[in-house]
Amino acid sequence: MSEPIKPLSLHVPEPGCRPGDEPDFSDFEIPKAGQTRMPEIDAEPQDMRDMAFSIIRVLNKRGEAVGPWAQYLDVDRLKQGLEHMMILRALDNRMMSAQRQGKTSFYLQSLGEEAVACASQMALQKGDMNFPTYRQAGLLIANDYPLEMMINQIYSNKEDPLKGRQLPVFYSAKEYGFFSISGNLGTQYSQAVGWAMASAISGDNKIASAWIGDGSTSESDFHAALVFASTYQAPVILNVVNNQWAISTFQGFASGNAPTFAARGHGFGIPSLLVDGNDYLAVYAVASWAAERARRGFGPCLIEHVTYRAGAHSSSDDPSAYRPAGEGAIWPLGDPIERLKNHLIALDAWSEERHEQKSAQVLDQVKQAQKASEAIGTLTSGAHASARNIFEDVYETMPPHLVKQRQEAGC
Amino acid sequence: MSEPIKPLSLHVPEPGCRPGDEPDFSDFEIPKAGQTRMPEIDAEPQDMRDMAFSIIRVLNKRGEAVGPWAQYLDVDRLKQGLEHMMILRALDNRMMSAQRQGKTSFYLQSLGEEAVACASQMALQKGDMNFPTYRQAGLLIANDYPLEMMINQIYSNKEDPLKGRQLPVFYSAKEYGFFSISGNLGTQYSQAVGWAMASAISGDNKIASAWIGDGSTSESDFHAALVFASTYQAPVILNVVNNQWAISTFQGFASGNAPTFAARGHGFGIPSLLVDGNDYLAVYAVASWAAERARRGFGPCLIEHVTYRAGAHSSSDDPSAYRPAGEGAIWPLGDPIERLKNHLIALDAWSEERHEQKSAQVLDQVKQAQKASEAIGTLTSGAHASARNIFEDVYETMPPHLVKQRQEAGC
Amino acid sequence: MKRMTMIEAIRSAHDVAMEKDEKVVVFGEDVGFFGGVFRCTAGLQEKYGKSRCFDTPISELGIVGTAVGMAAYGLKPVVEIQFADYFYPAYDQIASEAARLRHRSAGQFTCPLVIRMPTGGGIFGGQTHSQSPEALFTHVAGLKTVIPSNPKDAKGLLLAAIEDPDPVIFLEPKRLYNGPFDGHHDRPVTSWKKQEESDVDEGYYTIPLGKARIVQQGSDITILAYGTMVHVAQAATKQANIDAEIIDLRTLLPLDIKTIEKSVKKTGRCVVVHEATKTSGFGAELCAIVQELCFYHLEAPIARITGWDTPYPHAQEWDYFPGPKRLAKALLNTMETK
Amino acid sequence: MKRMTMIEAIRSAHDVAMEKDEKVVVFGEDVGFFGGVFRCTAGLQEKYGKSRCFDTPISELGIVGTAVGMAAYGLKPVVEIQFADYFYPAYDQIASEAARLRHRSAGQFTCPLVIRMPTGGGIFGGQTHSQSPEALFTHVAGLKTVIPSNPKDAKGLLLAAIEDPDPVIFLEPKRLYNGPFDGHHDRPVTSWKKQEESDVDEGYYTIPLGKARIVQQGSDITILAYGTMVHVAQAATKQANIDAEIIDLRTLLPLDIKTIEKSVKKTGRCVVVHEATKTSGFGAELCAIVQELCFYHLEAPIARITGWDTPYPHAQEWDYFPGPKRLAKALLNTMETK
Ligand SMILES: Cc1ncc(C[n+]2csc(CCOP(=O)(O)OP(=O)(O)O)c2C)c(N)n1
Ligand SMILES: Cc1ncc(C[n+]2csc(CCOP(=O)(O)OP(=O)(O)O)c2C)c(N)n1
Ligand SMILES: [Mg+2]
Ligand SMILES: [Mg+2]
Repeated sequence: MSEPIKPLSLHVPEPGCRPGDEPDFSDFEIPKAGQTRMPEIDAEPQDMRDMAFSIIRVLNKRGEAVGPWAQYLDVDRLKQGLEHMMILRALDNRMMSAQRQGKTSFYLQSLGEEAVACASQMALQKGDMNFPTYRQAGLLIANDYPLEMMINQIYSNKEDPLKGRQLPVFYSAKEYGFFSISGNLGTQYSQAVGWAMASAISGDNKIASAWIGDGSTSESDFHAALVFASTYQAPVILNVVNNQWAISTFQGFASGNAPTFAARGHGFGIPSLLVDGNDYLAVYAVASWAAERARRGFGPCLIEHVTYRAGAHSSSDDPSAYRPAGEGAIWPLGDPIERLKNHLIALDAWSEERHEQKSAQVLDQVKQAQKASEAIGTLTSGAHASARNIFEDVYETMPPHLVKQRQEAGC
Repeated sequence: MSEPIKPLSLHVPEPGCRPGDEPDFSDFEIPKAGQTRMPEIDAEPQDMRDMAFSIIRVLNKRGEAVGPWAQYLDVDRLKQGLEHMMILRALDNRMMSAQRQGKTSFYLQSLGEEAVACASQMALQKGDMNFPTYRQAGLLIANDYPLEMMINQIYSNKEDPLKGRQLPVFYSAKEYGFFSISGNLGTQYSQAVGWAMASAISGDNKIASAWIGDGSTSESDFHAALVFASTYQAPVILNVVNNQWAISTFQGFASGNAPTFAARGHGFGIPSLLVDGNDYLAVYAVASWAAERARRGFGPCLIEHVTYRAGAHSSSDDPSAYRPAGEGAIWPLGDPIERLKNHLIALDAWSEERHEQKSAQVLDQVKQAQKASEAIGTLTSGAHASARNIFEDVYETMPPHLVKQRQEAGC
Repeated sequence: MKRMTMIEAIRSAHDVAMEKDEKVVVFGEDVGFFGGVFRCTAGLQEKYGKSRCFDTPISELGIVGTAVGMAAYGLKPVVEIQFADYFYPAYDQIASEAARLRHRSAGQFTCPLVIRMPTGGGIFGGQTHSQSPEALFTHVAGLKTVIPSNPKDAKGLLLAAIEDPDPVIFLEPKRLYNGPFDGHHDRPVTSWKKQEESDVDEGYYTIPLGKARIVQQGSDITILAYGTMVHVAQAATKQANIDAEIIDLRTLLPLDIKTIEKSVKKTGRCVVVHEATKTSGFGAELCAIVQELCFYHLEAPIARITGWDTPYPHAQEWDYFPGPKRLAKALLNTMETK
Repeated sequence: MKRMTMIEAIRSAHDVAMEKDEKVVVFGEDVGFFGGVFRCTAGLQEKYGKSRCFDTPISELGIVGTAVGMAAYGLKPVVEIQFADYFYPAYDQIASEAARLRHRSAGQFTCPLVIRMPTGGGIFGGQTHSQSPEALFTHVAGLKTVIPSNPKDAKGLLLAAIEDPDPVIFLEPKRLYNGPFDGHHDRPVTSWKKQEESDVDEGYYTIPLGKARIVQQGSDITILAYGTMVHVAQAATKQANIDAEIIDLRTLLPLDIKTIEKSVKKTGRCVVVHEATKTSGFGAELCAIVQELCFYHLEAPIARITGWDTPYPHAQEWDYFPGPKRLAKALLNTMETK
């Protein structure tokens, strides 16, 4: 080329629309449900690169389950799945209010992306371990973790299993295959790979399922996890929840010039799948496929769940400052609860009336749990775990300097 | 699948051969010279994914330059390139001995991979900045940095431009477009991207060229650099020197299940090229292409240079403990100096005799420089920069506590 | 003069710096369009454009690593780490790179870089939104470390940090962003807007790094404090009814040793206070220096009142926080000794 | 009993630990086939197989991150960071994760993990093969930090660290790997093979964490040292011809405060010595503790002899290294004071 060189300028990504703009997803390409193929469970990564570019979808617009991935779930489990998502949404709703009422310091909901965690959990077995971020409460609910325990944690009350130490929603539930949540984004990702390696070293059959948000894929742990998972072929599912937003920063800052997050797996020879995260059946099918693959020794998978964070980032955030309010409503992959409900209706196994009944029942269940929990206490009412608890569990045995400090603290 | 599940086991990569084995590269697939295509300078990354899997080669077995990438260099520059590589090899040779003689504490050579840095430098312009690792001395030599200055640094003598502070070969030469070398692997990679972003922010046309070894791609900075380069479309060349080995660890631990390091760029939408690193013409052509692309505002490129670390990792290492001694000799991409020499001979612009003359002349040149440098001093003979230098340049202005410490040190 | 909160003062510092010097670039997570989760950079992108104030991917390593490269190029990056608790991924770039670039390149390359981070607790942020990592910076040769305690200082010190030719860690006590919190969490906090001391010059001014401020003169005991603890010290002094000299260190490195020495030699007693964990906290360094320089003037051991050597808890925040009650007790204790 | 170098003692510790407990897994850069750049893990892969001792990608973050996951699974990872200078990329996993996992999960998940790293200078390694970052670990609640000074301790302490239910940072003074270096760089060093004190039990034994060792009794002054500096202290004491009590701390956290207190109360004088940079080094913590506990017994200020607050230089290594000459001078100085 001999054209004159123009001065360089910095490219800074910009989302399609900002507050004041008409929300618009017309650039967002979605294949029809049923169109994306299903590779063999032991397919070589290089023979399935296409999977990172075409969203796996099962439920079509009419609520029918179609295509090669539409094969796993009976009606009872579907109803269970619907219930899980409804409980999660009801809980989120109540807890957002509780936060505003000062019963807790902080809350963080899953609104709009309930299917991702709820359906994924159903594909795991007892003994497997999730390494979640703060937005996978659905894993606990789908695994029948008591709601009251969740709320006790959120309220930091006396029965909080984490003794008031952790920020609300930073659950830990080993018996339920739910690893302790860290506030530092990404750290769980390489830990999940290590846990999976340990299963392989021990000759066990447990697998790990790692969780990370679109924004957090930029963190270093994402890279370390992919390197180690690839090198040691660890039995781990590497989930990326692409809900389009970090806090105020849209996913374009993390994905950069790449078409999908799933494509990140290719540089590591890790099979990578793109799934409609608001399609309960698709998420379940893909998670089951990946779990089976890992458990049978065929190594790691990366799954990008395409979804939308319909609510605020957290109780500390107001999204109207950085994105158009109506964006969630026109999100092309719809709402996960609506879609599963419509599927059950299409199967003649459900109806609007039963759905309303179920809603009421679920709300009641959450209210009961909340009531029980409030009877114990909230952050601002009733006792929480005593100051003594600060000094415990720093080490298994309290060293002398901490004993001294505890005494100084008068406890 | 309903087959019973077998216990998992850990996959640990293993190189093809170990000490005692017959060296063997029969698995290593190499396309013929001239076969790999050249995309348009502004081609979209997704339209050139194939480039990450097929090695760009220009020089064929007969020493001819063939194919679409064979177009850039005239005979004078080729001779210059040959000389650069010969100087580098002679310097390495002398300095390895000097290290054994105790004239310096440490040395690290480029043996077998001289073309990578030497040819790449020729594709850059004044004002551009390399962010090298310790194995890119070729950048300095190809940019006519005085040999004596290099040796002064290696000897930590009184004329060492880095005042005895840095480990030998950790050069810094701003005026020669050579960024200060860090001992911490990988850190220069994200810095290079930042430097390139700064050029774009400033509306300049300078580009950065970042360097990293195969092993070091596992470090976090590699990821951060790719993320930022992709997001801001920084004018940077991201070089990966795949010389097959880290220290005792073969490249399979870093690449894992991926076919190439170049493929890592795909998850970021970064155009990625694979080049025969022992082919001076190919390296030059690819570097020029990438430099032009970056300078014209088409963003970053990743280049994997496929080469072989023919020597020990450093003066502290003995590779016979972990790889067969004869491996280097049968390395399928040959020796970069031999290949360029043969090309020049094939062009009738060179001969074995002239090559020998040149060898002698180059050796003499290096010896002269070494002599001059030794006259100033070595690590163990003659003075080095005084203790006072420890305290300087920690800050621009020495704060009181350092003044006090300097006094305490009696200097 | 305008009455500003600490957030407004920090924003104003950015603004006048960007106005004055086009080499100043500002970036970090949520820093661009939205203006930062604490709004310290609000309006800058609109005013100075996207290539001088922009959002970044969530990679503290990438933020600092690219900033080092930019600084080496000749720009003056002022970057934000969203919470000090999240600096760890960037530590290698801070300690091994930014801090040593001038030295290892014998001055060829320099790193005029400011890394801002909200620090400290008191907002029910739990263990990952409450930490005070200052000692992890003061141990690293080549860094300067600054912590303001009020809006005026915040602006003047930040501008001095931006002018500084070397990397500066700028820790912003987030509990002070809106008002002077003295540790009485059960009492309402009055906004900076209602404090005379928060009249801030709207123009460009600097407060030199390395100069402490004597918050109040006193003759009985010296309290060494910084950030939020400056206000706690004031409250504790009143509570204990003691004529204490309170020194706001403002810059931890370089440290204003002279002011400290003079004060302790005068009072003969010293208490050090910080929120960070005790062991190897910056208080240890202060004790070491004071005992060395004022040995023959000390009438009692130097006491340290600090966060406990545990993670920062959520519900037990006020049991952890070294509030006025604990400090007052230590003051009385140190007064009684000997 | 067998006479071992420190390298052999460390290798032997790995060996008997892996023999005893199949949950012990060992990995790191060049640790597997080659046996480590300092050969501390030589032979283990051959003996215990590739899934118990293996090489890793060059990612300190990945090494520690995966080790945290493995520890949570129930294994006991013992990992190597090739040089302590390279721990920074793993600091987030160490400080935010390993150190806090037990606490934040209320004991549901634990992290019994040993992170070994060669530390300190004296080998002409320049600024990235010479650092002593111990204070960056002692400031983090939830970690234990150990530094042996001889082969016997190295093995016994490493086995105790492996048995420990919590994360332990195990710093190995690389200058002591082959012989007891006392800072006289101009004199030949005799190998551990020629020292009686390096007779090491070939079997399994532990030396408890948190117990210091009195290297030599003395009545004039107490020297607090660890790692290489223990030997420097011995040389300096001879040089100064002083009846010093030398305490080898062995474990920095938990610290054997009782032994320190008893000694300083006896001698009335104290000098602290370490290789790390001075400001906010572990010596500061020692000064703070000693002045607090022994205030009324101290006859002179506690002196700190340390590395300078600069990067570790290459050619000027011996100007930087706090050798016997500097220490002897400080000892005499402290003796003369008052
Ligand atoms: C290391 C670190 N850096 C920054 C933050 C602050 N932070 C909390 S959540 C968040 C956005 C995360 O976005 P994403 O990964 O997409 O997850 P989502 O919230 O959308 O589920 C940020 C920047 C943090 N918690 N940890
Ligand atoms: C952060 C960090 N970790 C480990 C090391 C030790 N180390 C020095 S060179 C090296 C191998 C690097 O291999 P590669 O990146 O392939 O580069 P090459 O030596 O082959 O050029 C290692 C592990 C280091 N210098 N820095
Ligand atoms: Mg997100
Ligand atoms: Mg290599």
